[in-house]
Parts: sequence; C-alpha cells; structure tokens
Amino acid sequence: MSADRVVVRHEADIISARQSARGLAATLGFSESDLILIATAISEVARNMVEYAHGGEIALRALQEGSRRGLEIVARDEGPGIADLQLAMQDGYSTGHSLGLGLPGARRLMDEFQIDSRLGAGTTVVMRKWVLG
Amino acid sequence: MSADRVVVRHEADIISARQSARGLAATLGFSESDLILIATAISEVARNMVEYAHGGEIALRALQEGSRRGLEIVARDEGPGIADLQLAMQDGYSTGHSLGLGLPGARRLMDEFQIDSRLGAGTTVVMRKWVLG
Amino acid sequence: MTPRVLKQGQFLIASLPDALTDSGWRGLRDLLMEQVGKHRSLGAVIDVSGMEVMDSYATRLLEGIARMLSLRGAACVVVGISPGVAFAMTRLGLRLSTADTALDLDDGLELLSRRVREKRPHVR
Amino acid sequence: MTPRVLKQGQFLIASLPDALTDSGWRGLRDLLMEQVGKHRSLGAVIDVSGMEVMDSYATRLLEGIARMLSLRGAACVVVGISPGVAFAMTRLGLRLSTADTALDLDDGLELLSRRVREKRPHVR
Ligand SMILES: Nc1ncnc2c1ncn2[C@@H]1O[C@H](COP(=O)(O)OP(=O)(O)O)[C@@H](O)[C@H]1O
Ligand SMILES: Nc1ncnc2c1ncn2[C@@H]1O[C@H](COP(=O)(O)OP(=O)(O)O)[C@@H](O)[C@H]1O
Repeated sequence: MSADRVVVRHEADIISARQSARGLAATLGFSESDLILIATAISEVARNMVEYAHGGEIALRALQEGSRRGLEIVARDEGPGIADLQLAMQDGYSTGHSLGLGLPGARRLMDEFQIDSRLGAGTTVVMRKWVLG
Repeated sequence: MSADRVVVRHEADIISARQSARGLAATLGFSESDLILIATAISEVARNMVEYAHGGEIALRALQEGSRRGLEIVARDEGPGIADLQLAMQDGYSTGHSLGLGLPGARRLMDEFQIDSRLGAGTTVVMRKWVLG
Repeated sequence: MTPRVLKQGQFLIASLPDALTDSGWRGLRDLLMEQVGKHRSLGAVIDVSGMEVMDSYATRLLEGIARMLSLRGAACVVVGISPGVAFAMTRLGLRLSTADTALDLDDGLELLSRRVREKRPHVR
Repeated sequence: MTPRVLKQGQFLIASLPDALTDSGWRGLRDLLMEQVGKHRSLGAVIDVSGMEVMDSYATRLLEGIARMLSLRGAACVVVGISPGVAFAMTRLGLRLSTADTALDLDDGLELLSRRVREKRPHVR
C-alpha cells in the first residue's frame, strides 16, 4: 500500500486519518519519533478541516526521489477558505477557541509545508516528510 | 594575516567561519567581549547561508582608517535572495523554523551593517566593527 | 476507547486510551469532577502514556481539566509523556502550564503527596 | 566535540563542547531524554561555559530541550553563560524563558535542589 485516501468529516475521522498516515509511514521506514511527528501534524490539519471547513479529504502518498523515500500528505477541503494566510500561519492566531498553533506547528513538524487557500473555494495543505538517510 | 576567505556550505563551515573571524579579529586588538559579538554575528549570517541559500562565501578583511582599526565581513551567496528585506530585518520574522533574530540581531552586534539582496540572484551582507580607541 | 478513572486512597488515577474524541474528553472531565467531589480526592494523576499523540487540541483540553480540578481544590499531575511525544509537543509550540508533570504513575503519585502535604501540612 | 552527560545523585549534568552541530544537539537531546527516563532524574544542569557563542540557533535548541525535559517532569538549569556571551545574547534579543539559569555548576545544582524541594518538600 503506497497511497491512501481518507474522507475527514467527523471527529472520529481525525483518528482514522492519523492511523492511516502512521501505517503508511511505518512501511516507508520512518523512525518512531518521526511517526509521532507525522501523526501530530496530520491531526492538526484534519481537525481544522472538521472545525472550520465541514470536512474534506486527505490523500497520502509514498514518495521516492532517487534513493530518498518520503511521505506526502495532501489535505484538501472546499470550506470557506482563509482570508489572511499570513495571519493564519502565525503562532497563536485562531478564529476559534483554540491555541492557534495548528498550522504553524504542522509546518514545524514536517520538512515541507505549502498552504493554498481561496475564499469561498477551499483550502489545500501539502506536507512532506523525508526518511532520514 | 589581514584577510581570509571561508567557503560556507555545510553546517561545520559555520564553526570554521566563526573561528577564522575570531582569529583575525584577535590580531587586530579587539577586546574579548567584542570577539564574542563578532563571532556571534558571523554565526548568524553563516547559518542563514547554509539554511536558505545552499551556502556561499565569507570574506574577512582588516580595515585601517587613520589610526582606527577594524574588521570587515562580507558574506555573499547566490541563493534565492530575499523578497522583502524590510520584513526580513524585523525581529521575529522567519520563513524557517527559527527565531527570526539573525539579521536584525547581527545588525545590533556590529557597528555597521548593510544588506543587499536580489530575487533569484543572491544576498550580500557587509558588516564592520571597529576597535574601540 | 473511554478513559478509566480509579480511586487510590486520597487520589484519582485516570488512564487515557490511545485516542480520545471530543465526547471522550468531555466524559473524562465530567467523570473526574464527579469523582473528586464524591471521594473528596485531593488530587488526580492523568496518565497519557497510552496516547498516540498530544496535539494542540488534546493539550488544551488537558489544561482545561487541570484548571477545573484546581478550582475544586485538587492538584493534577500529568504523567507518561514519552520522549517522542514531548519532542512533537515542543515542535508544535505546546507546553503544559497549569498541570504539573512527572515521569510515570509512581512519580506522579509521589508528587501529588508532596503537593498535598505542602498545602495541608497536617494531612498524612 | 560531543556533549557528555553524567549522573550526579538525582540529577544529570551535561557539559557542552565549544561548538555543537545539528547532530550534536540532537545527540544531546536524545541522551538527556533517555537518561532522565533511565535514572528517574528530577532535573538536569546544562553547562554551556565551554561554548564559544550562544547564537539564536543554539538558544532555540536549548529552550527546546528544557521544554522537553519539563514535559517529562524534570527541571532544567542552564549554567556558565559568561558575561561576554550574556552581553551578545542580549544584543541579539535572545533570552531563556523556559530554562532557569545559574552562575555555575554549584549554583545550578543548588537551584535544582531548591526547585525539587519546592515541588517535593521532603526530598533532600
Ligand atoms: N481548513 C481550513 N479552512 C478554513 N479556515 C481554516 C482552515 N484551517 C485553518 N483555518 C483558519 O486558520 C486559523 C489558524 O489555524 P491554526 O493555526 O490551525 O489554529 P487553530 O486551529 O487553533 O485555530 C483558524 O483559526 C481558522 O480561522
Ligand atoms: N542568505 C539568505 N538567503 C535567502 N534568504 C535569507 C537569507 N538570510 C536570511 N534570509 C531570509 O530572511 C529571514 C530572516 O532571517 P533572520 O533574521 O536571520 O531569521 P532566521 O534565520 O531565524 O529565519 C529568513 O527567515 C529568510 O527567509
């Protein structure tokens, strides 16, 4: 299994998404410590989908670049989008009641992080992590 | 030895650059306290080169202006450049995972500080410090 | 997947499962508050060693529970944060400011006893 | 150039070399987290007196280690910041917010004992 797709609509789906990612990442040879980082990052992004976007979909994919292996997580939703991305990426900024560490924190947990959002159209987060050679 | 040149590509080169600068500065009569300021400034700038610009080169040069002696550090890279210099010079601004104090901090550590950057072409930082008369 | 809360002497011990949903957290909170009142417990150890991750959501709810317990006069110690989870929490920018921490259940119970002795010198 | 970690009673003492690379920092972090678990240490003193500079990178990693230790229930004190290094850190705009600081190893161990006593009054 080198790719997976998880619909995230309800809270319980956050746990499924986390476990799918963990499972796929484990087969790629990530360390236990990296598995926790990946599971935590996906947890943050999946919760945002449930919390702010009425759900969405997370696609998981194994990456191979030369001898380098990695995991790609693409979280896509068709929610309201984010008005000010720069603000949303700041530590402590939240329009909800939460800590505002999800997006900036996920960026710190992964090796690569891109976010794209359009008001009224949705939000896509792409995250990658590479197995330490 | 009144000039020196250090290629900074890998992390270990940051330490070499620091030690070269410290060595040259010591011969110029800087106080121990100033040597630490210089070593810290070069450490910040060298790390940026490794972190953001795939490396670069640091040129060190003794300065003499009348009876005044000083040290010039020119850090040049051909990395991606900095899009918004004013932003990059602000305390706390970082596009990486770090504290965003490197550039503004280095400016405070040295007597003179100039930065020049062109997108797609690279970044040059020139810093000077003078021996206290 | 529901948390268990046990009474041990003057303390409560809550063991969390690998993952908790919102209603699971609410259940834990209500259970702890109820049991603290019923047994007049002086503190609670919350063991998170079974939890897969401690994300910002879990941390916020845990802090909330610790704060509520403290308003009821009960101390709270979180135990069992593994090195890997501690690393991820730190990267995220999370810390526990309301709850105390200790390595494991034993250390947690010992810490609670100290806390209680500090607060009420005559209690054994 | 690798950090050493020694056990002294209930505490750990880490002595840093003049400079640490990324992997050196990672080694220090993993070693401290491992030893805290193994010896059930209540705290760690990190001696940076050998370090040439404390730049923003080193400071950030040191803070991360202190935060991780605290999540495992262990206090952390940084000692040996020379006047010159303290001056440079201040100019840079750096401060240590998570870790306590003390002048030297002796003071650091004393501070740790005090911290632990605060937390656990009867522990010597
Ligand atoms: N998928 C999303 N759709 C719409 N808005 C989002 C989404 N993800 C995040 N946001 C917005 O960005 C803000 C910051 O997100 P985050 O850093 O994860 O903090 P938190 O989730 O604690 O609010 C949120 O408060 C919300 O306004
Ligand atoms: N040599 C460089 N090449 C490209 N970008 C740079 C360079 N130096 C600094 N930057 C940019 O400027 C930002 C601020 O730099 P700095 O103040 O040193 O903080 P930090 O290094 O902690 O990110 C960096 O995050 C990076 O985006």
